[in-house]
Amino acid sequence: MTLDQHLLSIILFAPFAGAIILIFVSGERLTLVRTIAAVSSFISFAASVYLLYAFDYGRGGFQFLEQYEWSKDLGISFFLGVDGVSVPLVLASSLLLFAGIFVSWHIEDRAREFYIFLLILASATIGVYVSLDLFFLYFFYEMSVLPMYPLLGVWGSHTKGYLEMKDTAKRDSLAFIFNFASNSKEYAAMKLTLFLSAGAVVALLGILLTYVGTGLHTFNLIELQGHEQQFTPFLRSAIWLLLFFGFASIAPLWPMHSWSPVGHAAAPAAVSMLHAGVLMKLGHFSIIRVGYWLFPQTTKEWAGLIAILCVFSIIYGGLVAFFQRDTKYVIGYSSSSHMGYIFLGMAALNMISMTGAVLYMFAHALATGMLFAMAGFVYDQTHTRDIPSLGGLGRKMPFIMGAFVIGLMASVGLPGTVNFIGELMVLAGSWEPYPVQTVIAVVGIAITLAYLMRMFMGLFLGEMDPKWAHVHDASPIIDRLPLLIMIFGSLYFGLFPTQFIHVISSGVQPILEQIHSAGAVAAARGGG
Amino acid sequence: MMQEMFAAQQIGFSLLTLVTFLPLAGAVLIWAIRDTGWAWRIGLGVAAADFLLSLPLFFMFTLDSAAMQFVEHYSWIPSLGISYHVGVDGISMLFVVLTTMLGLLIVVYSQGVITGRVRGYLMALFALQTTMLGVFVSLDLVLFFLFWELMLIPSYFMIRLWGGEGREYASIKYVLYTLLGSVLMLVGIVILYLQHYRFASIHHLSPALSFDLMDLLRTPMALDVQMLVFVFLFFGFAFKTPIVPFHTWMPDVLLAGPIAMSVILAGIKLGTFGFVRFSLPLAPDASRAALPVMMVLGLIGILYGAYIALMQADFRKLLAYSSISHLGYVALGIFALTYQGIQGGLIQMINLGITTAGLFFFAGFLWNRRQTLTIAEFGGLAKGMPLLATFFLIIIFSSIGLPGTNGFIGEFLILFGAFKAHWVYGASGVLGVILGAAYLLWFYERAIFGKVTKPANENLRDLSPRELAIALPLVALIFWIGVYPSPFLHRINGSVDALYMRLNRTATMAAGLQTEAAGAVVPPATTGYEEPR
Amino acid sequence: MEFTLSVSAADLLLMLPEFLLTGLACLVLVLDFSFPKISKATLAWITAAGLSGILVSLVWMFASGLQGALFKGMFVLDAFAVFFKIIVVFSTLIVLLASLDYIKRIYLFRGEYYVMIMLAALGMLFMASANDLLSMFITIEFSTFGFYVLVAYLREDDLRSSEAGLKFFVLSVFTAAIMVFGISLIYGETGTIIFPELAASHPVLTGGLVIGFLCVLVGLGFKIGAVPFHNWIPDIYQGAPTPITAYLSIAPKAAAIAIVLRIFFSTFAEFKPEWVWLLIGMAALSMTYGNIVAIAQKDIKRLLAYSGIAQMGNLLIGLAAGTKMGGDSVLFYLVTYLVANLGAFAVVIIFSNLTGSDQIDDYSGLSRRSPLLAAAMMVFLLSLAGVPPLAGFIGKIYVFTAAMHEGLIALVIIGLINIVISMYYYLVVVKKMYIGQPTDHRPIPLSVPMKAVVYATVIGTVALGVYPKPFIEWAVASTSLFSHLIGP
Amino acid sequence: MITLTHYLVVSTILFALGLLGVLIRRNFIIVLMSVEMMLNAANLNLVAFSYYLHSLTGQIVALFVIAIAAGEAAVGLAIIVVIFRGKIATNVDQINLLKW
Amino acid sequence: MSVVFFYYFAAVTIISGVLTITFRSPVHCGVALVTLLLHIAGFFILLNAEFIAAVQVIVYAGAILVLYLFVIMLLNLKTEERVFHRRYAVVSLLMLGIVGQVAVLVLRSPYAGVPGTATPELVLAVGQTRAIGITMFSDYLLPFELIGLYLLAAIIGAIVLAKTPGMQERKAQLETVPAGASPDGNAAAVEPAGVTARGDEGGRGHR
Repeated sequence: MTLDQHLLSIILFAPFAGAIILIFVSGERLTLVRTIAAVSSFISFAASVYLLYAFDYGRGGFQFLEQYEWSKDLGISFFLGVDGVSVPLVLASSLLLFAGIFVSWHIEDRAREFYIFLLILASATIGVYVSLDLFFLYFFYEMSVLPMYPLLGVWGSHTKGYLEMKDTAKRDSLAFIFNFASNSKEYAAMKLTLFLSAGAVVALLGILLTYVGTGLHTFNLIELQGHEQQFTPFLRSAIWLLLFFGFASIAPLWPMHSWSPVGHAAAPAAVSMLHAGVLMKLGHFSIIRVGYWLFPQTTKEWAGLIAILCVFSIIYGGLVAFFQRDTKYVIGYSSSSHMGYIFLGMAALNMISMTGAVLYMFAHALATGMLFAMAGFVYDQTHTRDIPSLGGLGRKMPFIMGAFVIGLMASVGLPGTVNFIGELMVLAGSWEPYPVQTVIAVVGIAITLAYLMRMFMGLFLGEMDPKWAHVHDASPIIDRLPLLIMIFGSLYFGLFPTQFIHVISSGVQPILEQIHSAGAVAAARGGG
Repeated sequence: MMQEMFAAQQIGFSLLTLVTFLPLAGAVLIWAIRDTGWAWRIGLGVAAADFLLSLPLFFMFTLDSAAMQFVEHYSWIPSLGISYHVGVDGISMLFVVLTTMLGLLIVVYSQGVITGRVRGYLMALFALQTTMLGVFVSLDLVLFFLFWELMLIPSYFMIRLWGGEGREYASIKYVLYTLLGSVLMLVGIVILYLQHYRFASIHHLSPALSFDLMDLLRTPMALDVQMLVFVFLFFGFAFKTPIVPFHTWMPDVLLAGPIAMSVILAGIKLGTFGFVRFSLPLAPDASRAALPVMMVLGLIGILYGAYIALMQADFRKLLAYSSISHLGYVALGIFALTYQGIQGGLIQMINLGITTAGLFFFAGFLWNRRQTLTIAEFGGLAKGMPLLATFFLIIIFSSIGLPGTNGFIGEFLILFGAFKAHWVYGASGVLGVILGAAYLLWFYERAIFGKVTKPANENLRDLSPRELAIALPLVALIFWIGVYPSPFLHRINGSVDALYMRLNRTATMAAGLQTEAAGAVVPPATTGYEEPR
Repeated sequence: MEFTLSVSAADLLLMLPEFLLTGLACLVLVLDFSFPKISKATLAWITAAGLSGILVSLVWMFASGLQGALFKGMFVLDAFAVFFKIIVVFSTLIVLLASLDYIKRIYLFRGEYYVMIMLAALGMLFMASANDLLSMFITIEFSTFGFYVLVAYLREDDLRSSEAGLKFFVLSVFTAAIMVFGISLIYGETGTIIFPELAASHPVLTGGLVIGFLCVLVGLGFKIGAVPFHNWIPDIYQGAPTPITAYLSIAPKAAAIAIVLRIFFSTFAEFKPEWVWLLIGMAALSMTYGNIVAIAQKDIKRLLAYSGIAQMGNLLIGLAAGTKMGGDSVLFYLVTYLVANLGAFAVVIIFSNLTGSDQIDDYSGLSRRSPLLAAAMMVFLLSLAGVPPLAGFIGKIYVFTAAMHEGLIALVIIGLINIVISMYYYLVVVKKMYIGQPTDHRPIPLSVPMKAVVYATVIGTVALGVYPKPFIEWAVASTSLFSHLIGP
Repeated sequence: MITLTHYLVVSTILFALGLLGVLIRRNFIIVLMSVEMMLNAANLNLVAFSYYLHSLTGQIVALFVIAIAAGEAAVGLAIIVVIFRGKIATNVDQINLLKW
Repeated sequence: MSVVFFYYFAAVTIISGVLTITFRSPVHCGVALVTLLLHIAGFFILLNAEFIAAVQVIVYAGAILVLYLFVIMLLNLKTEERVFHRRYAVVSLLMLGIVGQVAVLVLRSPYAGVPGTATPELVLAVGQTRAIGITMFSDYLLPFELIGLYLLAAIIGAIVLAKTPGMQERKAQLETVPAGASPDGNAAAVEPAGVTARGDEGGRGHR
């Protein structure tokens, strides 16, 4: 079973190898460039589909382990492995990458560089999901942030507010950090990178404190586990909060979200897909993988905080999304709103909600991927994302309209899509500990529908401006394939989520056992 | 109510699945076909086939039985306790047949009316039909919720794309209101699910995780949990019904949507069905506790709807408010929680499916002729269109509840049940009957009788054969139920009986269970829950 | 009072690289004088070949584990010294290759250019082995001396160059005077100037010693370019010929670090609780000042200058840890800084060779003119910023980890904040290169040596980030002389 | 009896004067002279220590310092000449191509 | 006797030091410095370091200072109106405070270093110059060699910097500079030296 032994390496390095090959390919040969990108991402995709079915959920735990010594002096090893939590995310990443390659098929300006960055972005994301070494987790985490910068900056587009801004002096001033609506693509990119890097270094501080505090001289997540009691209560709370807020900034949790819609708006379609689909989940995933896994008791103590913040995320994101004119802003805010559900599921700390949260991560990846792909497609055709100036495109692009409905359904979490299952499980799990938050979250669903419907109507229904007479529907293969894959994934796993649920719960279970037993142990200690 | 008769024994094949998904298959077929003419033909064929297929449900139904019949049960998502579980009992069976029938009639009606985007229209219609049938036959709450929610999509498109003036607003309002209600309902479902889980894991019942109505019915619940469940389910159904404070979408949609959509929304009482199907049996104690509130809401609905209807100058608006009024009746009947009340409520739902739908069809006929429904625009139609006037009158009589028509049976039973609950409810309800007679007859008098005042009304065609084909079955049914209701009553009696028993017995049963469990395993439900694992 | 020379011929093997380099310098000088017709490129290639040979000899020395001390311990050769010598020679070689095109600007004394570079390198080789205050002072002055000339090498052609040379000279002499004063005080307090004897005498911390120590630190801090001794850096970087700037940004700093490590970690290790605060202060100030001021820069060389100040601050974090691991991290960090910084300067050299400009604005659209250069520059800058999978990331993590082990959390936090700040101005350059539109669409040609330099540094930067194991092990092996220090 | 402290006082004063000279004078050549003063302060220290500590090291160091000073003077003045050739200025303030 | 000399040397040294940094004319400064250097040599003699004293007179006063004066004359430096930095006045006062602190610290230090074996008697027995020579060429051979190399570099450096180009080199300059500036042969982009003052804008944030 050599394939199984190296399965994760294949998934991780196939896109990366594609990027390296692309470096040596002439940028002039567009078809070759695209093919290489597509093939390398397909290898990764196929392998991760295989991973889903080859994962032995009966056994649970970490599987497909690969470990290589990397630096003994720092206690770092290149240690790959997946558990139930990472499998769906790996699949989502490689799927979105594969879809993203096709979505961005028509890029011609420096396409080679674009694909290189895109592949690096995706493989770094996968790297986080499969790393069992804290160092490499951070390594890939930070590595996944940086390609966003050129991807947004070069192939992105200015936001509407920016283009309308008359005062050119204000346009590119340093105040961009505090400017949430009208950034040029350069500054959107800059803001995104800086915010995420800032979050990352906060988390890094937590990681280093953990590393030093255990005194084990290792970054191995499995070995680090179970040493929570070595820390004083203050220190472990501090570490947990550092990790939490550090990682949550990419998620993005409510007070730290401002980079995200701007970033989404500026990004090209494929990047938005990957960004909203999988990059943002790095936050949740890393919180689970590091915060929950290493500090179960502290997690239990602070879970309430997550539950409070996530409500703000949901409602704030939803309401702001409702008032946006820019399609990508709508989807961007909707994403940040939906991230709140995942946090809610994570806060509840029980089997069903955690499983639901992870499933929702996968689901959201597909749903938002679809929406961004289509928003990008419309933008490519019309060169505007301004909802009021669009309209009536449904007649010109029936396929896109149909697909949009499904994307909308998925995003809202209507039954039949995998989002519904995830949402249902999150609600089922979080009702008991956080009934109020659950009800608010449920109202958030209705808000989601409101703004997505508004956008849908604005784009596809109503009167069509004659200047859009030239637009056309998605071309049969290249444009439709990614959408069809995502639609298929969303519906298929919505109707038959059993495999996923088994896999995820096998991964969630040990984490929760830690959390609940840690509390018991501490209680016993306190009592004794 | 807990027994099940499997389709395999009763009829030998998966009839319900077939009935439910045949329209969807038809929609797919229509999508595949590019030709409009063929689309109509196929649409008609599918609708007819679906109706015919549903007839065995009616005729082969085991009478006076509370059991679920034609049941199919397959595991679907075992890890969450979700299964594909469909079946009909006395409560739901008639709705299935009604839906397929109205579906057929709507196709017949639409063929003459809809000209643009025909394929899309038929697809939306069929998709809608499947989801509605699904709502009626689902015995698994997630399955039910799936159909319930998916209904929004085709409904939206029906209203948005084939509606009239104000459709943008109406469509989004409809979808949002309904979705808001149903997501809250989802919370109720989740509570039920968790309650079952707790109960099952303490008593080591299998399956521990279940959204199955049958399983949930077995789960005893304390009153406060029931209240929660009831409240959350209430939102879902009340928005859909609509019960009065949640009704504002209804006039907009009925006015702006296409006739077909109005027929469906006014004719197929999903919300009140939901109350009978889920709220009452699942939260019987809470239902009893909520009786005064619900009755008052029902009465407000009756009187408010009727009063507003009286002042309407537009026929469709009038119909919309009369619908609200009628739904108040149904609520009044159901929440009287008496045998007759529930029976009457159910039969009245069927009746409304015939009469209100009929009224809307007629509104459609008039619209097709004049492109307006302002009452003042009409007058003296009886002269030129005797057939239309006659059939119209019959349906209006039915709607008023004249003896001999089906409306009488329903209203009588409802009022009887309401009186049994408290005489005040009954007495107030009667007031609504009078108002109802007033606004309908006044309308009829203004529109159909009298002199022809507008030249446009002079040379209107009488009912065409197609329209006759719609009107005749409706009128036939009106008289059938009005004169000889027992086939219908026999089909619903078993279930109503069981429901009534449950509503009254569970008081003691739950009390018993609580005392039994109080000392032993089950902690008081007020202390919340354990971690579900 | 007898004349005894306790050095045998065999012992002189320890000074092999120094001998070779001296010989090479003389050879080139003589060739240049003797054969006026000789092509300057030939001289350059001879120098490069010679330096490669010296590099090989150093690697051999490392591999063979050769070590020993000469001249009463004033010259030591150990793995630690070899490490720094390798860095010095390697950077000299790279700078030499990178100068090949640049030097065509100079019409006078091209041959001497190589000789001066080699003499400066020679001073630094001795610096790496210096084990007493006198050798330290002389070697520092020696190497700095080479740089006075090199910085001012453009003479009247570019007055900025001679002006930079003058500034460098004045400041350097000034700090040298302070350092000598410090040396005199230390000598007065302890009666010796040789490091091991100093350490063995277990001095008490008297006022004279403190002042002497601080004075010496001024001299060393000046060489490293850490705040508050950073003043010279931006001007001199901007004014000096770019290859010399590159050289200046690496080699003397590395050599000075070697001495700093010897002084802090061996000689005055006993006073760690006292000097650690100095280093913490210097580290924090350097990082913060360097990064914040760098934001406003419009000239790429000035930007790199300030970034260099900040980088030294990062490096001082590892020093402040004051442990063996801290030492390892410093050495490793130095390697990562070396490749990335040299690479960045190589790009600057290539660019200014063609355009004559160092303005960041002129880098606009570089990725369209030369994808290779732009990509390489991005790699270097991101490595300096500390982004995985590049060398700088590992270096930073290493340094932070070492400091964390010593509980210097506040310092690490400052370092982490500074990563974010630094990312901004590095990304601004990346932005210009990738997002901006070029004003001039001519592609940028690359000569073979420059290509070699760029490729070598890119590969080095990536390799150090992806597979740093051998380099970490090298660093760890090189600091074995600090294994007495408590800590991991 | 002249003690070590006497010499230290003189050398410290010299050193301070040199420092002051470097800081306040505008003329490069005088700045260099001030530096020479500082070096001499150090030398005085070294020789005094050498005398009182009975070790020759100090004297040797002082010798080397003188040698270094000689070399530096040579090259420093050369640079000044270059500057002077290009631009008539020997003042710190006047040299401002690069921000001082 | 030596006490008298000491105080004489001290007084002259300090006075000439003050004069060095206060005289307006560089030439006067140079003369004051020479005075200072010669009196330092006097100290050296008091300290039994005749060799150093000799070197001090020969190298410092004789060579270095002459070089200074030579350059001053060569460049024909004039006395300037404004001699001091205004902006450094405050800094200097501050510095003086610090230096005062330092001085106190330095002067109160014990200087109880490990005494060596070269007592004045012993040195005088061997002969001061000889003792220095032996020490320098045995123990301090390495710095000596280094100084040798250093001076070599100094020679080359001074030549490189100061030599004026001959006719031939000027020609070479005219030929090579444009080509050198743009190796690919494109239009020369090297700006004239005097104009390349664009760095000024870049210097923001400095000080």
